[in-house]
Amino acid sequence: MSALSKWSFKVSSFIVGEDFWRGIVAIIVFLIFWEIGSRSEALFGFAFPWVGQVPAPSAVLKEIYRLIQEPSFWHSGYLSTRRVLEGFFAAMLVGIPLGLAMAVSRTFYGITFPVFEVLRPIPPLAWVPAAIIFWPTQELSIAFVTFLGAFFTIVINVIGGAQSIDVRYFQAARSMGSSTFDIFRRIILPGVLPSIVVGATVGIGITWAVVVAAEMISGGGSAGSMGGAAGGGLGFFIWNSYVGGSYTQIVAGMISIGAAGYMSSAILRKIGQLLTPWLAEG
Amino acid sequence: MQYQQRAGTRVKSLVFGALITFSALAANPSTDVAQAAAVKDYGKQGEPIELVIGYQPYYTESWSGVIMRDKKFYEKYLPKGSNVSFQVGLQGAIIVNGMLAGKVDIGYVGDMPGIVSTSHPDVRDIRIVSVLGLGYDQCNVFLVRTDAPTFGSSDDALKWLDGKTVAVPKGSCTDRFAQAVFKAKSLKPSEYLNQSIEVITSGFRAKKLDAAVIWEPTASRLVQEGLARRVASGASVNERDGGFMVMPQALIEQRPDVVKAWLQAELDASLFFADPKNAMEIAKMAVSQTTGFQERSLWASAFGSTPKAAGGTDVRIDLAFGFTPEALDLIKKASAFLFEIKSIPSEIRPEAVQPQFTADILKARGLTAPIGQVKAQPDSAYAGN
Amino acid sequence: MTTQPAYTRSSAPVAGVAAQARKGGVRIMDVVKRYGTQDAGVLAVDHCTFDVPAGEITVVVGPSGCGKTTLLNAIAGFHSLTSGSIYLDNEMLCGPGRLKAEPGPDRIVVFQNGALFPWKTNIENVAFGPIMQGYMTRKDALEKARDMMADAGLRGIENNYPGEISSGVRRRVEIVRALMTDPKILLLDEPYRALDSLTKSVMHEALLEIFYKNRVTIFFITHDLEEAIFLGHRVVIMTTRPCKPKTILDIDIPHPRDYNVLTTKRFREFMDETAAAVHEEATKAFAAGEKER
Amino acid sequence: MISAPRGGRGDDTARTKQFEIKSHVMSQTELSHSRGITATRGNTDGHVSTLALTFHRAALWLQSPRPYLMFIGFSLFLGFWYLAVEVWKLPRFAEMPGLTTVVSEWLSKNPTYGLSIFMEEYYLHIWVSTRRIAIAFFLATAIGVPLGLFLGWSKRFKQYVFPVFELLRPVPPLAWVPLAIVMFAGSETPVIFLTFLASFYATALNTMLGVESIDVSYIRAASCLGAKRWQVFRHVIVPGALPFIFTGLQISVGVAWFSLVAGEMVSGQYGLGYVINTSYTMVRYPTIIIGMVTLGIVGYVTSAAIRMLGNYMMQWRTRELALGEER
Repeated sequence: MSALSKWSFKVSSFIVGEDFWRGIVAIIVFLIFWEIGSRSEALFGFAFPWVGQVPAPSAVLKEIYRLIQEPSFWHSGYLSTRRVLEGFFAAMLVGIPLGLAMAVSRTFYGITFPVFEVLRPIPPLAWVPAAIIFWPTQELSIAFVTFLGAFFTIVINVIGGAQSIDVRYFQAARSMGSSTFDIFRRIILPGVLPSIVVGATVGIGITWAVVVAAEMISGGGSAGSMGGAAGGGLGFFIWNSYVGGSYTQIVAGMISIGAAGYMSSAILRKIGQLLTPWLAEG
Repeated sequence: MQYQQRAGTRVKSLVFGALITFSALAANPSTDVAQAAAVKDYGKQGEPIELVIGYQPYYTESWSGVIMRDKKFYEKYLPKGSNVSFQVGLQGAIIVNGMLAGKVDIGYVGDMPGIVSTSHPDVRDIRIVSVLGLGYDQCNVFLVRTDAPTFGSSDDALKWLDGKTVAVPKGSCTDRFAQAVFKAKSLKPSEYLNQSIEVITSGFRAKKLDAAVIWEPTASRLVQEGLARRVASGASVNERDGGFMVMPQALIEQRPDVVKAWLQAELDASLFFADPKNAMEIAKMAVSQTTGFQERSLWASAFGSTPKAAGGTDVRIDLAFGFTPEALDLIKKASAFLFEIKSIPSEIRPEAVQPQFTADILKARGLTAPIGQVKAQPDSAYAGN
Repeated sequence: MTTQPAYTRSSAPVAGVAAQARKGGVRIMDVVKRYGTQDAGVLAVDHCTFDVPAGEITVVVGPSGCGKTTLLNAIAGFHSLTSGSIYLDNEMLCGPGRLKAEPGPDRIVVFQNGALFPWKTNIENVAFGPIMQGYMTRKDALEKARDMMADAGLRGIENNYPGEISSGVRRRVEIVRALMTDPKILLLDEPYRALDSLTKSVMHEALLEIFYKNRVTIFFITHDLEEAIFLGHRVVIMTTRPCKPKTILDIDIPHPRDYNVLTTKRFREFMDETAAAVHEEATKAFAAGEKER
Repeated sequence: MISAPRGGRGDDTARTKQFEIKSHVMSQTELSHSRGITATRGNTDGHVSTLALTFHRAALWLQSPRPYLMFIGFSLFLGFWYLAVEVWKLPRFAEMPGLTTVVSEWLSKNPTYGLSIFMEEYYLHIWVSTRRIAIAFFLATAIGVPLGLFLGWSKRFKQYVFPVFELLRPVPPLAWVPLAIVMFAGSETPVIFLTFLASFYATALNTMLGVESIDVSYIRAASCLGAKRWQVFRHVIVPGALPFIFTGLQISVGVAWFSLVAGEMVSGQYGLGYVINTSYTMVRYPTIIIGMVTLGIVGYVTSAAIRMLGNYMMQWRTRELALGEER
């Protein structure tokens, strides 16, 4: 079957399949419950617990529609995305070689892994104050915190990937007289690639979570910002709407971050599939 | 087992090597590298200078900074070609952190952050060079939720706080004041939360806070927006508050000309602040440099009047500029208290206060500290809509 | 001397093997199985008909991916049929009206790469069946399990976990687990596929020993012709996908068999006779690039 | 000499196949070898107790070069920190608190900023943070595991519930901070909600993956042996998914700490996140580092506790992996 028809076969079965319809029904029910819940004060006189305070989806949709036309909203989105990418690529640039070095040489692993393991449990956000002191500009401190978010995950996955390469591949390669570099390029890199992709997809998800919080805390929260609204970014946008008291904007901000995070993971998964065709045998 | 022995020997040599290099380096630290890094180089006297000013438009007592930024008085005194950039701090402590990290050169801060900044000479030697203003209800304003009971006097209000949730931005002048009042009146709030002025604002809006101790203009904003009620201030317990200007010793030593120039401009700004007819213009300046504040609440924070029962005062700010006895007394008392609650590692250093600059300038211009006062004006005086 | 076993299963008293009524006979009649929709689907079994005589070992041989496992799954009740019917002791397992049989303790499957529960000790695995069906208390079931394992020469590893013993030993524990519920028929899906030939020969003898002791019907799937002829009373050689019986041979080598059967003239004749047929199907399957279904 | 390092288990790597029974052929001798281990322990019931196993592994660890390498690693790291800040005073490092100041503050009887291991307040912060983690983690497990089991077990349930679950999951838990403060009364519940949310996603998802990773032949074998649907659920699905559930729990504890810190930083009275944040605004630099290191240690201890609980609950896997390690 040609790729196209194979693809159409997959999609058509998805559309007509019951999964799709049941999913739609579930989401509609959820939205209705949310609408009623947040309007409960007006409809039933008493506010439902929790959901009572949350703005109704209809109001949020109106808000999103308004925000989309505002360039400042897209600017915040751009700022956050740039910080995510900066932190993420730095984490890949540093994390992958470090992970590979750890996987390849036992001594290096023995020296660096214990220190790495002690620093790993410290949540990236605990670094925000120290980062603000250490790094000259606020931009760098947020990028540093997002870097930490992805760095640990990527290194762990690279090590895991390298360890799971079957030792027979090494023996086979060595028996065919390949040099250390050949082994590295022919065996270790392709072998580790799938887990690099996994680490990257998980990592970018974490960077999104971290950038939002870092912007909130350093941009607006008690750690305070040098230069007031210069913080910018979606996290700061949500913080500002919170401080300004417009809760619909908060939810709109949350949804946009969710969408952005989802898209970046999806893009990475796609790139991952392209990089490792031998895995995706359908 | 062959692997174990070979790796063992290799490892032992590594450990040995690391120890040698480690001790060699630690033994003879290269001093010249050590010195240069900690002290910032501000250039020779008379040269144009780059200055970063950390100021607080959200702190009325230090509004001389707002006026400086708007009116640019400093351009008259600083060497030609100098470049000054202003950075907003939401809280004095953030400016102090910026100064300790060498990213900010001059700071407009409240009493607690001011004193705390002088207490880290090991990181960076910072000194207090001028008194922006003293007051009773500028930095220390008690606010309670709107649906709290109506109190006969400030004392009843303070007693009500026992067992309630009180929020305060930790490390600010309100933190020192609140802890001093709680100790003096032996009050024990159920929760003493550390929240920024923004979280406190939203806390009152979401009706989650019983009370907060906050500084102007946020106090006036919360009252004007009907989110909270003002019940007491420093005046109710005769506890003074103050705003100070702080500078690194490196700047004072290397560029006394710049320090004098900036303080000359600061004097002009304070005099401008003291003149009641400038009230509306100053309120407009504050609006342009803040977000989320209406002009009326900014005006009220400096020039508005509040009934005595709620801790109101006639003289809202004493623009001291120089180190008046009251200012020195405030610094001494506050630093003793801060040392007691372990906020600063030791009593304030005598050299932390540098009164001679303001004294010389005042003598040169035939003025005496305090150089003016910001008096409360009747609400009718507010000319805005 | 082991104590006289206190357990007796109420419905079928353990009588002498010979006098036992022959049970476990399976009749597969015109079975068709198609996966997926009508036009784009894959036909796995195409009008397959043959009998599995009760009390005997029937071995089905065929190239990989030809649909023999589908047949086994249909008997066990894991998959439904498209058409045709299967009878167990003249009772319809599945057929028109009921296309999917109900899995039950009368037909126990021994899977290709083993299905001992790794989180239960070996003895808990063996005693699993009776405990689940509830006709035995836990104590009695464990006691019977201990005895049956002892019979099969598996003493001493009762409290180990499956992960701690060799896969050959694991396979024997799995067969003992299957026999615990006194099934009518044992369905073995290439059980010795992952073993090296040395262990395989040990396994063959153990299986025959168990078979002679319990006389349970065995339906055995493999792609190893030698194993089929050595074990089977009857060997059914399947065509490539969609599979249906190509030739059915009754191996008249007398039981009980042991290893020197492999070198007898009669065994050689059977090998020559079937090798050509199996080889032909294997190349067809290879050409079609079949992947293990 | 290139060799794939053995051991060094990156336990919460996102490896998809959580456990594979190594279907290698163990000859008869190895059977006795495994009995050999039990013989040396001499415990009666014949299998290897976990305690004995850990001692055994510790002994192995000491003989190998790893402890010395670890010593080098830490001395290099701490050495650089000490040199960079206090001796060389490198540009950006000069303002950071030095190693000696932090350690002396941390271990001093009368710390300048009121927080050291001798101060009662220090343990109060740890206790408050851990209590919040415990509550959130318990709730996430109590709700996440059953939900994950049902999501994996019944197709219909998954078709209805999973889309909504996936709709909410991309929103990072920390984006909920402002909404949580508004939705929940008091200052304690929002923080717990945030921590709960993060670990709930991880637990539910990994449990579901666990159920889906169970080899279908186990389910078929059980139904063959006469187990009814709920018996299959209890005897196959739950134990089979256990390794994944525990991976999920470990990830969820890490993520819980992650969002707890954010919750505490925004508004709070106690807790390690609060300590780190107020030490910043009150310019108590050594206390910031103390807060961070304590957070690291407590975080590490909690996930190690989960790992140990997992190993204990899954005896069969510990022994099997131990045998694998021996080879």
